[in-house]
Amino acid sequence: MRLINQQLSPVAATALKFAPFLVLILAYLLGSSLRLAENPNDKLLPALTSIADAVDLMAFTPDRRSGDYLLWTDTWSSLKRLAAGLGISTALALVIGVCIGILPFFRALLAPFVSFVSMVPPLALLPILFISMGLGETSKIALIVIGVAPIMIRDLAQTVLALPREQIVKAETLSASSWLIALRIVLPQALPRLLGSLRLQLGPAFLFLIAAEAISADSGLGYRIFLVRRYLSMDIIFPYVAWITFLAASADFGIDRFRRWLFPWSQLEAGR
Amino acid sequence: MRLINQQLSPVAATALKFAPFLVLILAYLLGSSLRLAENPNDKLLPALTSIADAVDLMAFTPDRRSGDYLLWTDTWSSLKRLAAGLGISTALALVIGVCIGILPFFRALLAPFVSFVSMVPPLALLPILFISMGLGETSKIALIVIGVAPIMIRDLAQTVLALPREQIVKAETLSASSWLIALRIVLPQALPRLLGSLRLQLGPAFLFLIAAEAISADSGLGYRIFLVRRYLSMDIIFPYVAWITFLAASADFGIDRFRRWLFPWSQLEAGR
Amino acid sequence: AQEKTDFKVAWSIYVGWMPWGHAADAGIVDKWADKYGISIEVTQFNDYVESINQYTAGGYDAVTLTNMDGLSIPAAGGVDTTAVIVGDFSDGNDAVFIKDGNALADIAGRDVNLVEFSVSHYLLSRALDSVGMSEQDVKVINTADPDMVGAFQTDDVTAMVTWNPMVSEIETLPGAVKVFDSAQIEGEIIDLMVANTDVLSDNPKFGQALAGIWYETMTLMTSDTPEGAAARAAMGAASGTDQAGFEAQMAATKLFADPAEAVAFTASSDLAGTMNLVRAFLFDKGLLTPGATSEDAIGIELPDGTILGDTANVKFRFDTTFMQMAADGAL
Amino acid sequence: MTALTLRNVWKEYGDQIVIENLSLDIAPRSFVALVGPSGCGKTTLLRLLLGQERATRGTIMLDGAALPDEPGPDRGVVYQRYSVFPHLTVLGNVMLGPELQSARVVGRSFGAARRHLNEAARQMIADVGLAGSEDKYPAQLSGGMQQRLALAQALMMKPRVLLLDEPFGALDPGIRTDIHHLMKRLWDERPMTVVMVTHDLREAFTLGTRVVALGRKRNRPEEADRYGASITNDIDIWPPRVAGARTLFNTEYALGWDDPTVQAVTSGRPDQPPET
Amino acid sequence: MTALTLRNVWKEYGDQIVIENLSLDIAPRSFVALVGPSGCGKTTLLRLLLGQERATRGTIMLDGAALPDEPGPDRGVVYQRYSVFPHLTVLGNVMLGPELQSARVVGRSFGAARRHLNEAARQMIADVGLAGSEDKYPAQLSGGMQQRLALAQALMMKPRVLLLDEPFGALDPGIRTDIHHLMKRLWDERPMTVVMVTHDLREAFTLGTRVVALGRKRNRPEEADRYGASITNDIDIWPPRVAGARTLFNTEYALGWDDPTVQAVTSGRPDQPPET
Ligand SMILES: Nc1ncnc2c1ncn2[C@@H]1O[C@H](COP(=O)(O)OP(=O)(O)OP(=O)(O)O)[C@@H](O)[C@H]1O
Ligand SMILES: Nc1ncnc2c1ncn2[C@@H]1O[C@H](COP(=O)(O)OP(=O)(O)OP(=O)(O)O)[C@@H](O)[C@H]1O
Ligand SMILES: [Mg+2]
Ligand SMILES: [Mg+2]
Repeated sequence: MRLINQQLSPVAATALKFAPFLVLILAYLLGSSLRLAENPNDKLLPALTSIADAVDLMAFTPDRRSGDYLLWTDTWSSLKRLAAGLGISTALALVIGVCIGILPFFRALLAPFVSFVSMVPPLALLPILFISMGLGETSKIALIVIGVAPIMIRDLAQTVLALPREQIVKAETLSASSWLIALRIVLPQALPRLLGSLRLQLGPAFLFLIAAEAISADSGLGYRIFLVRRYLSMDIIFPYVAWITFLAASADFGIDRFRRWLFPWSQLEAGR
Repeated sequence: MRLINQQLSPVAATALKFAPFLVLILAYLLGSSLRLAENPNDKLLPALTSIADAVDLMAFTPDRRSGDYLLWTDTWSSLKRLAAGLGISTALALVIGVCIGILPFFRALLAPFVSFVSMVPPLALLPILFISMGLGETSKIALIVIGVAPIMIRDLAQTVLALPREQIVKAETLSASSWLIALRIVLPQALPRLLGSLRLQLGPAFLFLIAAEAISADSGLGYRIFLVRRYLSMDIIFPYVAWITFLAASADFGIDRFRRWLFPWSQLEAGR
Repeated sequence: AQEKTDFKVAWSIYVGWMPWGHAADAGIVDKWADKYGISIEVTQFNDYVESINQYTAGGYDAVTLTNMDGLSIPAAGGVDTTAVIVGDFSDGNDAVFIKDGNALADIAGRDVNLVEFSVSHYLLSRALDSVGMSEQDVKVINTADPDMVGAFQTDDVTAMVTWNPMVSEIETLPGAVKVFDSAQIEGEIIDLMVANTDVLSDNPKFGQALAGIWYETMTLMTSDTPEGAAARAAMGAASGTDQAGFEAQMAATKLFADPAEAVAFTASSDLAGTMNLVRAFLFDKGLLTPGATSEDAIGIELPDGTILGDTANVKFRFDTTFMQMAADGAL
Repeated sequence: MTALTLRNVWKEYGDQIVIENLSLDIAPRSFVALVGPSGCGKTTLLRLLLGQERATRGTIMLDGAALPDEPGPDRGVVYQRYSVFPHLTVLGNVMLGPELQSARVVGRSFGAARRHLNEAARQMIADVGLAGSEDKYPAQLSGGMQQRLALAQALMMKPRVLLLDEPFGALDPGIRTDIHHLMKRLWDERPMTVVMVTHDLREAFTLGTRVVALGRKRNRPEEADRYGASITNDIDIWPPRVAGARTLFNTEYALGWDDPTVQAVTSGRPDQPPET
Repeated sequence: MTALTLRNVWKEYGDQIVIENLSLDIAPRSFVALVGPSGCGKTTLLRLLLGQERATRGTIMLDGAALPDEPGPDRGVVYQRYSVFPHLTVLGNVMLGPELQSARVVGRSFGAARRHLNEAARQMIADVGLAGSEDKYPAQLSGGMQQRLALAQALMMKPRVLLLDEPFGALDPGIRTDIHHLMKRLWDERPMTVVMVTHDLREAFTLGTRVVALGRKRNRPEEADRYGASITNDIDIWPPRVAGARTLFNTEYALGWDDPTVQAVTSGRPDQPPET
């Protein structure tokens, strides 16, 4: 029997699914105990108990200084920035992307410029950003927008351009104006793709968030990681990384669910 | 006439295309001259002459200390890292992606794990990376691989999975074994998409490269930017950013050309 | 600049500057600002360089930095800068570590990881001087400060120069040998609060408020009372460690809690010697203004009015006025 | 009453001449089937009639007035594919035209107007045999049902001219027969002129009142770009078919699922036509 | 000599019974046309014969031996779409099978073996009427040419059974006629048994030696999942058609581009059949 036709029993499939995670955990435990045996104060691979203590400290013990539960304030700060950055990017992508996609004027004006901007490494522009926008939330949000929006705009414009020309003509024969075509034909069909492209940009957005928070902030997930990195407090960094991963995965899952729920037809199309 | 049916003359289209770039340059010149009028030593928006001087210094004057032409040594160092990182990622994506795509065993074993890994923010793992791989080239390349490979693997596995089942069955009726199906049916069809996904990952790869070089290096484009950032030497940073943008755009263009040249049929398919 | 009422101060996370954050948290900043009828916004930076860049670009009126960076970044960038408060000098906060060796001379031929062009670089240069070597004898690898501790544990790192809190972390690592530290160049690495000279001369109230804030916080944090302990614990937490860790870092810092002491230090003739070493170092690294032909390119004004370097291009000034007012209780 | 007149129409794309000096008069209420080899310019001609492209030379007139230079509600269109909107239900697709026409800003109607429209749309849906599928999305319909929907959507605008570009080309033969019946009935009942491009000659002769063949008169390869297509044949169906009137010539050739032979063969589900 | 035998075959997907107790004997060298309403399980039956799926119950035998449980070179297949490899030229597609069969590691043949194969492939390409297109990619071929290619590719393996799943369903009628001729000739010339699924009854009766109709015997909606399909009708074409022998019954019904009527209508390019 060919390997490609192999059929796994449900039990075997589940076991295989968990195997790499188990291996990872075991490797960690092994490495950790080896390093701790050598140097009980080793911070690189702390014992699970130290990690648990750190989680307890960050998530369930009020900070002595501020009385806040740090993990939650950090999460809240970061998520606000992320939501604002991604929200603005999505809105920009929607408006500019659709304009580029359907209006020849905007296409000529902006398409090359957006392509160009999407190639600029945003991290290198950070100093300028901070100086022109100040250090508050604005510049952090702006970094996310600059890093993420051009790509989303390009993607959406391409989606709109890829709509069959026949649909547009058909809409014209149904007496639609340019505005109505954008509103009732293009927009609804662009939205599911916009959500898809939003999902793809979650990773980069987190990256830019962490980079911006590393420079100036007084709370946030990236801020915390960079703060304790000086002490190599991996007992805090690991849970934070896990938590960010969880947040990113949930957002990814949530957005996809949202799309299916809001645009049931997009699922049907994909299934074809 | 509807705006969507507007037809631009070639001259108007070209003018529009260049307009935003012109506006950007003019805005820069204006801002620069305003700031320089206030403080002739201002470093944030240097005059074009200062930028030209800096370019001359970095690109065409040997460094006092080492005798190297810095821009070229930096470029060479960075490109080596980038090439190694992207090369390894591409190879991994090819092997693992194709395995996940066609072999049920690997799909069950690795698909969830790769999805999980692709959600982990790589920058947060830097300390571990440095400690396990040292501060040399390895860890910089590893950062690029960790940041880029999981996404490429996922993408490629999905491409392979999306190949019509009919093709695989047809190949079986042509007496292909699993290996031959991978070699002669799946691989050639996955390669163009792999190049496409490589193009998409150029931006993130540059990002990780810059981040890694910011942490520890003695040459490289990101190293130089972060080093001179200490002195707000925008006269060096701007040309470097422009140069990186140019390199990224050329790579993007080059890979696409390469794909068309190597896989002429993939263009035909896309054109359908 | 002209008279104004809203001021912005930037500070970054470092033991000698943590009091600024605490002063803001504890309401000391607002108290003094109100007293002078102004408002002061205090912003914390994780990234030291970025805070200086922001100040240099005009986004902030005052910033915390070291004497060397004050000369090489804002002053070299044309921003006339005055040191309002001389807060402390590094007395062991910066150190040179090596592995597999026990004397500084063993560093010869090694790669040295440090933040290039920072005070660590300066410390290395002074350290090498002290054993008759020069930078030609080692190779410098630029390494970001938050990653020093992790980097030190890798095999290919055998020598490192860094500052606190990384120094206290590295000290605890097996195999780390401290072969030189800033206590051996006492008083050369000075931590300052600097302000834009124009802003300061038009708004002396701003300088007074800064001095008032600083010395009230100093008094609080150095006191052996429960409040003092609480302040130190809070600053420790804010810098990512705890009270004990913070106090260990304080021990390696010569804090001028008493303004009179700070005035005496600033006014002493040693400062000129220190600044001469610093500008020689910067010129050697090409970090004075790009076209500089000698270390005299930028003028430095000392409290007694003497000027080192170009008198026509004075961009960096030490001024004891406000510290003196604090010492006199005139704030 | 919707006569179409083409006078010396040329269409060139850059150097390539696609349509060369074509003149044609289409009488009101006729059903013109346009046939010809692939690539000869049938779709291009339809685009000209639609106003999607402009003729390089020559004039096209609709009832004596110059053709508007953009597609509009007086000319409906159905393509082989992409004629319906995947994001709207059957009902939404059919209501779309009148909604767009009446609500120029929001593109939606509300209240009593909407109820009225809803009724009219349901009537139309029933007319094309889609009753019961009002809330389905196009992706849930078979190819044949999608083309019915496209027809319904176009007809809601009461177009004076209906342009069809191989509308049934992708359907299976059995389904095609059904939709031919529908097409004929719709043309019978509504005051419109139909121009239909087809590859299928049987279809052309079954449905059309007139079959117009397009082709290149000179077709040596080296001349292909230099000479465009024009009318190579123009056949009026005899006995003439007239909209709304029964003719002698209304036999169906294609074997559909309603054919007795078929009934015998697939006695399992005689009631249900196949779907793709 | 390639007889296929199905004995009490059931196929269930989870709770859904698709094929129920189906028995069928297919004689060597017959041409079975499989018809039936959509979704009744025609493709599923073909998959069983192919070895792509296994029957839940019952046995399938090929010349008295149990069917191998994987697709293999003794059974060729042509689908409606996706039957050819888009990344290989026409020649590459046709050579693929023998190459895979002979070079089990690299999947390519070289030297003299390759030259031989090349010749055989070109012969086969000419056989299906694709001579001259050897170096084109499938995307450059019309739908009809792609299906010819798929046939050529499958026939290179000299399969004992050829399975066709609506192979011509997506083609335009004119082109279909041509390819029917081809299909008939190929079946005439080669020692193989053909099972073809089709929606087109005309096609079934034109090509088959035997028409088998699949359908559900009970088809009230609430029972749909509980009862699978089996054979509802089984017609041997009369007068019997025999592979390799001419019969009385070889008329073509569909009007193709080679029909005289058509020639008259499109006098522009009489030599060239239309392409999609
Ligand atoms: N926008 C365009 N730009 C350039 N050439 C075009 C354009 N549209 C069509 N053509 C050319 O015009 C010729 C006629 O194309 P058209 O689509 O009208 O043919 P057709 O008769 O509809 O063919 P088919 O039967 O394949 O649909 C073709 O040679 C085509 O390449
Ligand atoms: N892999 C599968 N899993 C579950 N159900 C399936 C699967 N494949 C087919 N079916 C079901 O089996 C039934 C028969 O499907 P099949 O594709 O064989 O029909 P068909 O006769 O070929 O239809 P059509 O004429 O539309 O091609 C359908 O109800 C389908 O939903
Ligand atoms: Mg056409
Ligand atoms: Mg089927």
